[in-house]
Amino acid sequence: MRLVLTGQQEDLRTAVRDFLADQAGPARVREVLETADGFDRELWRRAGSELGVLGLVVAEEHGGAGAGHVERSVVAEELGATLVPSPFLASAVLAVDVLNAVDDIGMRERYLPPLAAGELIGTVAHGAEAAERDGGWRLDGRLAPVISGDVADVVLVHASTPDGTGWFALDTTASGVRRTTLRTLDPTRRLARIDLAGARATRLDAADPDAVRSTADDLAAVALAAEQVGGMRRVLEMTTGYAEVRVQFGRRIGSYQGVKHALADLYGSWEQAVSVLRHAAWAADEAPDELPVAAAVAQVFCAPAAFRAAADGVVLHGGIGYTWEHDAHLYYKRAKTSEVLFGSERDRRLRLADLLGV
Amino acid sequence: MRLVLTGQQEDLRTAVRDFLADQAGPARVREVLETADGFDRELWRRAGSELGVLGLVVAEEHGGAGAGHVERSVVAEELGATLVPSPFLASAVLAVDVLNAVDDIGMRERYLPPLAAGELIGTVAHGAEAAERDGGWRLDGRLAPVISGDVADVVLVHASTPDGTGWFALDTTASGVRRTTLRTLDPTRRLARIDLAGARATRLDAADPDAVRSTADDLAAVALAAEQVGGMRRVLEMTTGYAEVRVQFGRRIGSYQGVKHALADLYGSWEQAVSVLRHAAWAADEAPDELPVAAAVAQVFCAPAAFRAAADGVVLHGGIGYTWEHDAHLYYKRAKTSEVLFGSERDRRLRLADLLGV
Amino acid sequence: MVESTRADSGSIEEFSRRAGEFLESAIPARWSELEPAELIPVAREFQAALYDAGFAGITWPADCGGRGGTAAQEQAFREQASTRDLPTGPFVIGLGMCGPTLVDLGTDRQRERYVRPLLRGEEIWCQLFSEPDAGSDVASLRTKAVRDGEDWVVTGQKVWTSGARHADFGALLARTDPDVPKHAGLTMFIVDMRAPGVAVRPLRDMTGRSPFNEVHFDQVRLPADAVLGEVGDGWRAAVTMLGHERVSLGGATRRRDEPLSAANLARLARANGTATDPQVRAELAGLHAAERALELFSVRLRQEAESGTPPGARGSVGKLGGAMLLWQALHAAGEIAGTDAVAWEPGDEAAEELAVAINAVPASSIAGGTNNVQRNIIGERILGLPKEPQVDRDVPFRELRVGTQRETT
Amino acid sequence: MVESTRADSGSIEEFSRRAGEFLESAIPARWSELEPAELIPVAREFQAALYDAGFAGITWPADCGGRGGTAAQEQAFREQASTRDLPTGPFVIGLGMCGPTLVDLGTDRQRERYVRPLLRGEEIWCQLFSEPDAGSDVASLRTKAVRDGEDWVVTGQKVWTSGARHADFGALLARTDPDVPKHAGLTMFIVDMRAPGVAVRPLRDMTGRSPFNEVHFDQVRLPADAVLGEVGDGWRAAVTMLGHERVSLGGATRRRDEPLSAANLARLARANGTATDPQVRAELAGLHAAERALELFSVRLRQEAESGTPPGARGSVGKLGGAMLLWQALHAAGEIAGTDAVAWEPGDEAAEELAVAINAVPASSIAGGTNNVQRNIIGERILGLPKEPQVDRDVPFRELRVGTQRETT
Repeated sequence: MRLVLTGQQEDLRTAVRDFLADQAGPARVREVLETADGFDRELWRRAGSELGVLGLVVAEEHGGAGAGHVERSVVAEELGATLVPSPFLASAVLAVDVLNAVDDIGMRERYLPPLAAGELIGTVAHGAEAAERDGGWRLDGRLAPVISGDVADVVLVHASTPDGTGWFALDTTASGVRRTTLRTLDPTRRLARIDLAGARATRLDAADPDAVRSTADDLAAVALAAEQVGGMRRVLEMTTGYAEVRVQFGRRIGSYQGVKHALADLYGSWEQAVSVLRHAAWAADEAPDELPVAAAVAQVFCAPAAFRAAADGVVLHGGIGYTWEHDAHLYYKRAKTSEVLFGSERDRRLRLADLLGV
Repeated sequence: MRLVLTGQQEDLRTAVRDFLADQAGPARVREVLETADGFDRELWRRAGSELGVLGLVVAEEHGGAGAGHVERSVVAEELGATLVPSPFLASAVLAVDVLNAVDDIGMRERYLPPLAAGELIGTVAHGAEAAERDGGWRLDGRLAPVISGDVADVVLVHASTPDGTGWFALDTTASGVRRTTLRTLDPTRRLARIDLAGARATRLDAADPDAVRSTADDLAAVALAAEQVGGMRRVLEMTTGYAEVRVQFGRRIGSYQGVKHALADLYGSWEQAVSVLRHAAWAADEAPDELPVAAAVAQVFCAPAAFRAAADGVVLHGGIGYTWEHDAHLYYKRAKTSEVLFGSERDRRLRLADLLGV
Repeated sequence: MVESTRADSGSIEEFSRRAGEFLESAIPARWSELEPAELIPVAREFQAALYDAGFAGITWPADCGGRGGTAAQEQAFREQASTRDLPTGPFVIGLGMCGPTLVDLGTDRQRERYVRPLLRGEEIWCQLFSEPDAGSDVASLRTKAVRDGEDWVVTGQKVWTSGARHADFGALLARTDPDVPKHAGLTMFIVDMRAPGVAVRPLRDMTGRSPFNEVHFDQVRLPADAVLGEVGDGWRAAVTMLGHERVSLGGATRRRDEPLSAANLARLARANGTATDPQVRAELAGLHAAERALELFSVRLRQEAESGTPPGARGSVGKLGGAMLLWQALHAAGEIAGTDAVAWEPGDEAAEELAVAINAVPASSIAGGTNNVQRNIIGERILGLPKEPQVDRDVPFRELRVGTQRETT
Repeated sequence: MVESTRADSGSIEEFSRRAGEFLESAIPARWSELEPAELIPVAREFQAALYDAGFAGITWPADCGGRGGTAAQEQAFREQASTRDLPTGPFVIGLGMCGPTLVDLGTDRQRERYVRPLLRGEEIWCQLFSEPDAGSDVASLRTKAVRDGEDWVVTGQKVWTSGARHADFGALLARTDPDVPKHAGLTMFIVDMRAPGVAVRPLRDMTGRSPFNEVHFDQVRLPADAVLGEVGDGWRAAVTMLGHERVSLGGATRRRDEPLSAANLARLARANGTATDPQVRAELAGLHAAERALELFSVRLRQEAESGTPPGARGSVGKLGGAMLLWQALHAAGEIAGTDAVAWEPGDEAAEELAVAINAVPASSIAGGTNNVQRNIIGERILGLPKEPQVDRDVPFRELRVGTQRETT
């Protein structure tokens, strides 16, 4: 296994980091949050076209970079570190992964190029019922919460059908589709409810739809772990920096063991989180058999670690960390959201136990 | 509810403390551990006759003090603080409580006076099968671990019978009784296995044998919590004392937040443990309806808190705390044993959940 | 006002019964639905009635407007009050902190001028200690009060001031001498919050609400008799006041309908079907036990106080325990509510309240002394552990580095 | 010895293959069943064969008995060794700590005299640093070495010395000048453990075993050339040696059959029927993830080292993480084993081993630097946080309070 980044991968990180620092610094993030869409569409298109990071796991023949999950996790880490709001997790992770996993070359050719280019926004949802009527497939049901469901152009829906489950592509402008932007704890990640009442959808060719879901879930777990690791890193930097300059009782607060030891624990936890992330991303690219366990380990470890880090980050800043103006709370809200978004702690642990056979 | 001790109860504590300090100091405890019985029979008899603490919850008509569970918990606290080995939990708690709870006046008259006087040692066990044959009740099965089962004269056995469960008094010298002293983590508390092969026993009159068990379990939980609280207090005193005199890097180690904050957390945890204990003991005496929840809360709170305290006690002492000669390890072993003796953490929590209706 | 409803006569049981009757009749209907601005007049009216009936300032000395009653009466009233929600929020700081300090340290004239209006809710008070660069280390504050003839001129900034928007007066801690060590150069003042040069700005916290304010002082002129206590003795006054704060924070019991209480989370679990999951049930039981331990500790402390053992620094145990309990509850909330805790329908007020509670969890570990400050208090004042080496105790304030300045002042 | 089995030729793959073949044939059968005293001669024989075959001191310089090989060869050998249990326990301290320090700081004569016998297992080494009053603060040690003509005379007591009973030599840190600050007055010596005045006493730990010793020095006479490094430069020598210790502690991966490993606890759960309990399953999964995170961190550190980033102080993360992992495992063990963890039949070896492991848990949080020491290292050396105020740095040792003395010396 390989747990260190190559020079090229480090270069990618630098490129993404510079791009985000230049185009989407903290002040810009605050601005964007107040807009109707909650993200910067222009930046999104440039991420697809100029930077080329939306199609890292898309084959070159479909307009992607033909790179791997290690590369994508580098990008997700930087997004988790900066909390730049975008439909990356929905579109460049969930939707792309489902399209890669189904057996439908036509749909791949149709959707992957615009997704990779940032011209189309995709997402994935579960829980609808599909039936054939009026000359095609129709979907009914309530999907919630759907990540970036408020801005997605296409939703890939894992639905029950009369003959097992299936995957469907749903155009969000179709009739019978009603979307409601939900109120969220995390202002940097939009979630929506989508109500379907006989909405027309196209069925994707998939020999084993549940296996597609399972693979996509594992890959999403890796990408989410990357965001979590990035957030931990930024919280660590931010809080360490503050502990170095903030003086109370005549000493810099980082000299107090109460602060120093909390930061040391956070550092140790981050180092281990990086390690499980690298392993899971490596497995996604090089050892698919190891992916399910590796992805489950990554989420069992990273989800609570990231929240613990973000919570300590707020508290170690003291009063200033509790203000709206300081960024500490954004990491707190993101980390708590990510901790439950794909299931609770007991879900994560029992899934890992299933995979380990314990 | 009353959560503070009366002057009389404080006097009892002082008397017990003085007696133990005088007769069973740390050096004497070490000596006694090496003896065959693992406890001081002479001290035990004096605790019954002179000090009168073995029959605190035994009615005066049966040779007891006719006091209450608050008083008994004061004694258990001091035993937990000093780790003086004795069959107190088995004899003055488990056996006495079962005899108090059954409906058998004759057996109470027979057993309570010698138990209260320290002339007879009792204990309680579960899991045998009872059947009537050869003109009486016969017990079969394996009982383990039985607290002080190696030295008990009489075992009160909760056994299954052809018509539900029942309580039986078993003379440990009877034929068909084989006892094996188990190896234990905690050298200050003896546990035994008792194998029964058609051992003759006397059935106790009990209208609702399971209710007897339930009440005895609750009262044992309170007594164990008292031991745990006493152990926490002693660990706190010992470790605080060490932190005040031990110098490293030119400073007393108690001045480092790494040590100071751990001790502050231990103190806070002990204060709360005392509070749940006092409430449970009060409920045992004054509000039997509240006892089951109060006893369950006491164990859910105190069992892990006592182990955490004992473990921190070892670690905060550094190298010296890890030696056999230092007493810190005795509290660690007792606390870990007490943490599992009456069930695991999940057992405790689910029992409380049942009682709360959640 | 009928004399027979007055508090200062009869047995404790009688007192308690009268308190209960008074509260039953006097608490305004549906007050909790009022907007903050509408609440103030309603609250003032209630507080005046409370005072006139003899249930405000029960143990305060009669010579400055209090009732001169007993601790047992106070306790009896609190027990009656604890089962009800009272609209006394605006007066909490005045009654809990500023008032007792005025009683302790005020001149006769100050006590006469301020205590009775404070008790009657006619004048609202706030506390002006914390500054951006003086959080845990309050004594390093930099707001300065400079003598000008008989007057004092105040310049600087305070922060985390609750209730400043509606306050009539504030208890201000300012530096009057930067040439002596930090604790020695402070003085406490009574400041009229409507004086020229006082500006109050709401401070938005991480929940998105603004329960706190920044208060800016730009050349604010105070008369000589605004000094509370002695010039240069402000630290002692502040310690007196903060002691009152810790007691009131530590003693607070949590409302059972709080979003993060075990009872409420159990309701949520029953509603969403997770209540049968053994891990959820175990977590709820653990949370209940932790809540109960803290409640019982608080009861025990009160009972000990009644029998003559004052709580002292042990209030810090309650404060710290309460903060830690919230982290435990937050974990349970995530396990039970799942995505409902982080995404909800517009207009779902219960979900909104849960979210605000989740976002407010860190406040308990910070405000009123961080958890680490509480641990220092417990370690040093209760356990008697040695203090850290004190590097700034004997240095003139002028030469100290404070806050997040990169250079010395 | 056949030349073709020597290590110093051929490709890495070839080297690795030969190492594997050698180990396959040379590891003595059933050695782990031997009593400690019987083990020593067997271990010596194996170590000599290992050296002669070219697999001991692979990267050590050839001029003092090493093989002058590459890091890649060392790594290849370690990988081969990691899948087997080797009887090299008695040499761990010599090979891991004393030897590298001899190579770094020894005179030509010392390197010639000591390194080869050390590598061949002919002479066993121990480390003599810690004292009862100098634990975390090793530099406050009081064992003194006083000049007497050309010789040195050593008096004092060391503690926590592993392997002292079988050791031939020890690396001793002693105070040679009490009139300078504590770090400046130390010197490292090579001491013959069989010299008159050296007394080794087993130290019983809380598991009931005696893997450590106290070593008493009563007027032990050392020759001038016993000094390792320079007189007064002992602290630097000790730091060098402790650096080697942390690397070897941090890098250790846990055996999968350890009583407290997730794999073993899962076996136990299957055997006693708790494996179907969702809380047990969740706990085992959490433990597995924590173990895995630490293992993968260790692999990543090694891979980074191979590509040129030395681990530095990050070894402390592994040390601290390993200690915390054991507390987590201990909780799981209690939940799974229940009363079997605390009471067992005489002769039940698996239960006995579990109990010893439970009792040994605190050791990882204490030995080789406590958890708090590791946190200080991480905070200061990795994160660059400021140190505590140092109160004893410039004070002559003679005037310091150290250990648990109530008065100054």
